[in-house]
Amino acid sequence: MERMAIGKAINAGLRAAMERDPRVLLMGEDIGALGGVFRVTDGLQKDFGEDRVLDTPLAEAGIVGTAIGMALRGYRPVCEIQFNGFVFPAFNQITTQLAKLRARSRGRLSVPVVLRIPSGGGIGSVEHHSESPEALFAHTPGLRVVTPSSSHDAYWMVQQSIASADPVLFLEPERRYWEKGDVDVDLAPGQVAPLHRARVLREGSDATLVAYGPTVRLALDAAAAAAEDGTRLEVVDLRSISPLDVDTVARSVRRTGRLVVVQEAPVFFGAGAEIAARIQESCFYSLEAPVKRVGGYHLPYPAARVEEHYLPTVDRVLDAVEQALAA
Amino acid sequence: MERMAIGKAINAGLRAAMERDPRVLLMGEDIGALGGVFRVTDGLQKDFGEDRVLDTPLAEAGIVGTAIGMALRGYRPVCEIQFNGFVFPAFNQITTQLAKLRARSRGRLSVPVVLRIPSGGGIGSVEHHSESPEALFAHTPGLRVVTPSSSHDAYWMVQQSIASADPVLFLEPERRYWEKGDVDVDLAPGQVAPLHRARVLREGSDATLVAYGPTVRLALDAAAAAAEDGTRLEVVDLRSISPLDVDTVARSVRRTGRLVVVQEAPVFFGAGAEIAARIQESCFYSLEAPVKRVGGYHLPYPAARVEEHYLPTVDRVLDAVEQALAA
Amino acid sequence: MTDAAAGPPRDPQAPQEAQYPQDPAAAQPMVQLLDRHGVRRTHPEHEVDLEPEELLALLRDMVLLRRLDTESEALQRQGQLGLWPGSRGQEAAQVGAGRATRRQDQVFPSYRDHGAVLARGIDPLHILSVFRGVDHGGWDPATTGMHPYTLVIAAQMLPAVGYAMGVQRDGAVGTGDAARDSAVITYFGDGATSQGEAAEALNWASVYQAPVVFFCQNNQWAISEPVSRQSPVPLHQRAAGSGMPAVLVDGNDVLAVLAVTRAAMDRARAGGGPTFIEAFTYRMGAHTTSDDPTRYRSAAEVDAWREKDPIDRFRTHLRAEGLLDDEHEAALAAESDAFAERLRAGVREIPDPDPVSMFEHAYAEPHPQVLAERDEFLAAWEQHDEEARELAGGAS
Amino acid sequence: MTDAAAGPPRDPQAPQEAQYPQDPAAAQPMVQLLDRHGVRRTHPEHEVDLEPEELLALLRDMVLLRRLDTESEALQRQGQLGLWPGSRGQEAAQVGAGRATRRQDQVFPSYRDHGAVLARGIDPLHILSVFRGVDHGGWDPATTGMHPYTLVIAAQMLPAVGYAMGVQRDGAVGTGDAARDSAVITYFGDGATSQGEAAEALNWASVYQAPVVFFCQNNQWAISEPVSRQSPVPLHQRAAGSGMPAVLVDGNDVLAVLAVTRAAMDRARAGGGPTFIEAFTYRMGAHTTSDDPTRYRSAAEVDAWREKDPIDRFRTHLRAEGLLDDEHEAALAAESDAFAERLRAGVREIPDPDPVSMFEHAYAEPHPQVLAERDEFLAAWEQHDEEARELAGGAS
Ligand SMILES: Cc1ncc(C[n+]2csc(CCOP(=O)(O)OP(=O)(O)O)c2C)c(N)n1
Ligand SMILES: Cc1ncc(C[n+]2csc(CCOP(=O)(O)OP(=O)(O)O)c2C)c(N)n1
Ligand SMILES: [Mg+2]
Ligand SMILES: [Mg+2]
Repeated sequence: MERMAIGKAINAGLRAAMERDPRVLLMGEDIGALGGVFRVTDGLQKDFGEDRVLDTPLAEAGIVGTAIGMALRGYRPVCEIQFNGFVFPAFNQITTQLAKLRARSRGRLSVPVVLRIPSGGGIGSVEHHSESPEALFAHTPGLRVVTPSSSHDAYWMVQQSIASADPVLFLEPERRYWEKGDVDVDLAPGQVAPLHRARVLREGSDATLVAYGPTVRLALDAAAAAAEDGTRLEVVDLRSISPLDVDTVARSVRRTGRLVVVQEAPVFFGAGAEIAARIQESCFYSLEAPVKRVGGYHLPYPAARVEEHYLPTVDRVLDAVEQALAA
Repeated sequence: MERMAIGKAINAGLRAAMERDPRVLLMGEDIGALGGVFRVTDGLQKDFGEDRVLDTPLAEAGIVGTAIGMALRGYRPVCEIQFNGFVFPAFNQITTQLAKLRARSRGRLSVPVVLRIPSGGGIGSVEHHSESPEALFAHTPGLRVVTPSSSHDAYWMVQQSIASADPVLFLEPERRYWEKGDVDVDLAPGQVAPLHRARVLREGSDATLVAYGPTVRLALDAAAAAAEDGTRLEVVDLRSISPLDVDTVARSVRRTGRLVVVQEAPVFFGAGAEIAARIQESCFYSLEAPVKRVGGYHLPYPAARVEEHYLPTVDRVLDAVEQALAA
Repeated sequence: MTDAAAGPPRDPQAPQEAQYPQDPAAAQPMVQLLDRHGVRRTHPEHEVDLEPEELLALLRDMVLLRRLDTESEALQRQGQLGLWPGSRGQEAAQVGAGRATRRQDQVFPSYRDHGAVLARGIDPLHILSVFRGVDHGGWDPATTGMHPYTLVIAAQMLPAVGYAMGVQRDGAVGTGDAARDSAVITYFGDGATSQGEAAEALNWASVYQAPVVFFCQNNQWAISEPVSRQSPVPLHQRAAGSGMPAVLVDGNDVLAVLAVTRAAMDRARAGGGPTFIEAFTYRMGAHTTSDDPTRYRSAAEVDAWREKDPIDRFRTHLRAEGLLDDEHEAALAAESDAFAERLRAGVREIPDPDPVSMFEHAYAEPHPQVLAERDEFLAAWEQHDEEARELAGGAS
Repeated sequence: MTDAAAGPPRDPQAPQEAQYPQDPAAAQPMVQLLDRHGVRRTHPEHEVDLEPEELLALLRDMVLLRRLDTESEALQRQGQLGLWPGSRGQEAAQVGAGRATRRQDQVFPSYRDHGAVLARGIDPLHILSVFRGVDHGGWDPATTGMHPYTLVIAAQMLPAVGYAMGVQRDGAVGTGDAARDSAVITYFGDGATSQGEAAEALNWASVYQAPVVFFCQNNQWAISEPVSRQSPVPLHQRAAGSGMPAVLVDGNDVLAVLAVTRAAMDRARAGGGPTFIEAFTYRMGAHTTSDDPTRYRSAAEVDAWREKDPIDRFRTHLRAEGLLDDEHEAALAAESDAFAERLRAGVREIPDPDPVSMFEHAYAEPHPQVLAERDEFLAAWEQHDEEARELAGGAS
């Protein structure tokens, strides 16, 4: 068991993957000497050399496009997109090439590329640094989308993503990089939870909170606050957005009868919509209240001095829970 | 009242807008002498000149990016993206610039750009020509997303989109370009239905079908087929994806108690999810069955010879209706 | 023979003068080994020295490629294909470049590069299966060294560069071992050079000195737009923006294209880095069978280029050199007829895909939502199939 | 005086020779009007002839710009700003180019171009409000002719070209009326030149001959990456890919930058089309206050560039010309102190935005989902505010 921050855990996971498999290489802007703007790749270029940790030209389409080519040649590139708002220049390569090459070639081509993207807000940053683009990728067939919420998951999920034969969007909860947690680094492969399995982090019987990435901590905080008032909330960490582990959520909702989904992305057309649509279908007769969604508003992410009003808060989560309980 | 095909109606709408306002100009690949690959801009360069109907270099980021600049200078550019699968090179300009400039400047900048995109499949085409990207744009705050399903709407909605001070994604139902319908060209502005209002196309009491763009015809066909078996389906044409006219849908569902959403885009994270999430919330006590979704599968759009199995069909819609009625 | 040291012989009516009027001074002289009348010229830098059989093989490749085009257009008209993007006029460019690759090289084509596909020994029915709508991919990329066609303009270029960077990392450049040293070639059109991704690809290749050749077929048109709409300067100048060497070659001269491309591939394999080749040619047919070129270009222009037909030119040359006679022509015609017959018969036999197969390759590992959708699909399909059968049964 | 006809005087230690080692032959000579010791040189093509007050105004602009940088860094350390991207070292480039615009011109900056903002007469507190996190936009673009900062690298370039195409359509080029003829200038960095959109912008401008000047501040670094990571050739060569004229100018020489940019803007206004300018300069500070440049560059490098400080150089020149004396320096120092004091006081007074204002500008026309969300937000806010007040009341 080792204690480390989420950012460090990703670093350790990358290192482990690179040690295990010489085909793993890292690409991105400023990931070499600087170690990335969040220092997630700190020390890796020093140890693995410039041929495996590439500081690339400033061009995201270039990063993803050439990573695809390297993957076709047998490499396993892990790309860092510096911030969530800067993935869009690569969108064409992601949607028309990365996501489709396997289907297009009837399974004869594999493009095991991982795109690491710091995601979500809450760090008081300037524009384009605080967005949550997961729904765009989840709606794109051919991609997988995952996001860890703890150091342990960060360490293992990045390795599982690299091991996946499919392209994986690995969203890193930006404002949690520095949160520390225990990592069981000594697990055997079979002992690690499957990459796409949701996890019940706290049990409760009154309502279910579903969260992922940066909102998991928020959901846990809300559950702790609710417990003080005697309300027992169950907290599910999705971990994977595509695929969605609907079964784990449905099992919980069948017991609690109530569901609140918490996300940072705008609610409109976001992950909460898909979850609500599936749960109202699979749990139609168990639901005692409509599924509630708490998340960002349908607005471009606002300036830092108002972001606390944009992001979901414990208060907003508890309001939704209250509404669900009142129904 | 004039009878024309949907493609022709858009052409006539563009012409009317250009005649009315000299700031309206068209940009795109092959829209001049060729009149566009679907001939939607046929004859317009001849009549309005190359300064107002621009054949552009082959670069979608360039089209949208320069259209933004023209809009900032006071023009009203209407861009044609040649096919749905080719909008992705422009994604960065659309999401980080077009959608945000108003918010970013606190309302001081307007970018009234219209992006016309032939959308959806069913024309037996090669790859990248049959996609339905509406959810990606609907999830992007700052954009509006509309799609006509009839000649009348095509004629008027394109003009309303051009008149909008906000950027509008105008999705044209590719496989309906040649479908003819009556256009009432003589309406006064106040007589035209608001751009973002859904419309009940057929009344019925047993269940509601919600569709938009290319699936409206399908929903009408399904309703006609169901009527033969005595099932009365109400058909709502959304017309607008962002914003969503949830009220019109909810009013219908409150009467019918059952809802099936029909779209061509993959169901996973698609428009049906958002509608289901909202309707299960606003009509929780009226719904007699879970909201059902019929649409594309979570697969890259397949080859032409299987697309009929990928796209929603009358059979699939009726199956969903049956399930809803059985619940 | 002209004096090689004096530079390439200039035909006063050579196309480059006619075609880059905007800035003739900026255009470099076009490499030609056959003038437009089929007369062999020498070139101080670019040469090929081929055996008679090799020369005849080039002719055969071009003839079959043209036949593929003719047959496919007909098949499209008969409804056997959904669409056909023709390569007529570009045979010398595609065959010349195609013949410059080795087994271990990798090719990233666009969607019109049928000559490049044939050069890899791939059954043309794989191409037809794509345009019949059976399949997005066609041939097996792993065993053929040929990436699937890419329809998104310029999107194949960055993957080509990345692949070349992988080749570098594998140590498969500059070893001096001809069976090991490898290069990548990517094909694209004049229109593609306007895409930002194309510029990124050139720049990356140049920054990393990747072993990749950029083969631009400037066929003068991007659907209805002339090349002047894409660029105010000759396209090979695009390469200057990232300091890459560039060559302008007569794309209707199969020998010159082969010479230039071979040299560039050799340079890449030796570790010398990337090269940009502009093959100056012409799309003699429509953009695709859906296109109507009479809307945007004159018959006079097409006629002028027909004079420069790459096959006629090469045939004249071979005749003049005494390498081609009527007997050989007859044999070639017979081969071409047999080839066409195989296409016609084969295309009808391409089985329609099993609908459920679409669920098989979106993901390598199971995706629960896809699996659930497949089950739903199968259930509905069986049910409706049964209904249909019953209906049919009832009617019979 | 050197002989103008013999070309620009070459300082043997001029930076271009030291900085483009990859391909010195490809680099064009760098335009300089002040050598690194502040000695005035003449240039056969690029000249300015300024009145003493104009020269002193340039010094003042540069001094205040540097002061803005120093104060803002301090304000960031004090928590008054969230982030600060400094412009230290780039004063000559930004002030020189900034002073080349006219009222009717339009500027599309990147995010470090504070000198360009000041040159438009914009209150620097607007810049601080962006980096304080109050606002994404700052100043009013409509009245200032200054687009908001763009943080997405290179994304401002295509809109700048489009704007220039609008200017063309308005007939505001080539009329000969100095108050009417307009041009656009867009600022971007060395790193930005790697983006595909940058290449598209250059090409479009060239195809449409739009009145736009591309002002590239090559400050040698894109965060931790040296310019050699972006391009194997000098950046002004990027323009060759679309046949645009390009000038390399000493970006630490305010007179040369002014001369070159003025000429380019004049050319654009006259209908002569676009120009690419590479201003060769250096980012003397960190990328932003979040950056740690010791991780990737040597103190020696920074020291070497400190020798070329653009303000020192210009000051030396003015002193040598007898235009600057101690009295004037004292007045300038006092002005700078007052400026700093205003910044310090002003930044604290920038009101925090009203949270509900975020709902106001996403759309021009009502969007029902946004309206509903605003109502929800307001209701919850009032409720929790009330709770908080009650809590506070109970506790007091
Ligand atoms: C990104 C993208 N935009 C638009 C299209 C539609 N389109 C197909 S072919 C074509 C013209 C291509 O011209 P060029 O690159 O010269 O190749 P050619 O067809 O002449 O071989 C266009 C615009 C596309 N396929 N991809
Ligand atoms: C599209 C995009 N990718 C990445 C970033 C992150 N980023 C911010 S500044 C920067 C370096 C920019 O370098 P340069 O263009 O030389 O400008 P400079 O900072 O030197 O002024 C990077 C990579 C970004 N802002 N936008
Ligand atoms: Mg072409
Ligand atoms: Mg820089």
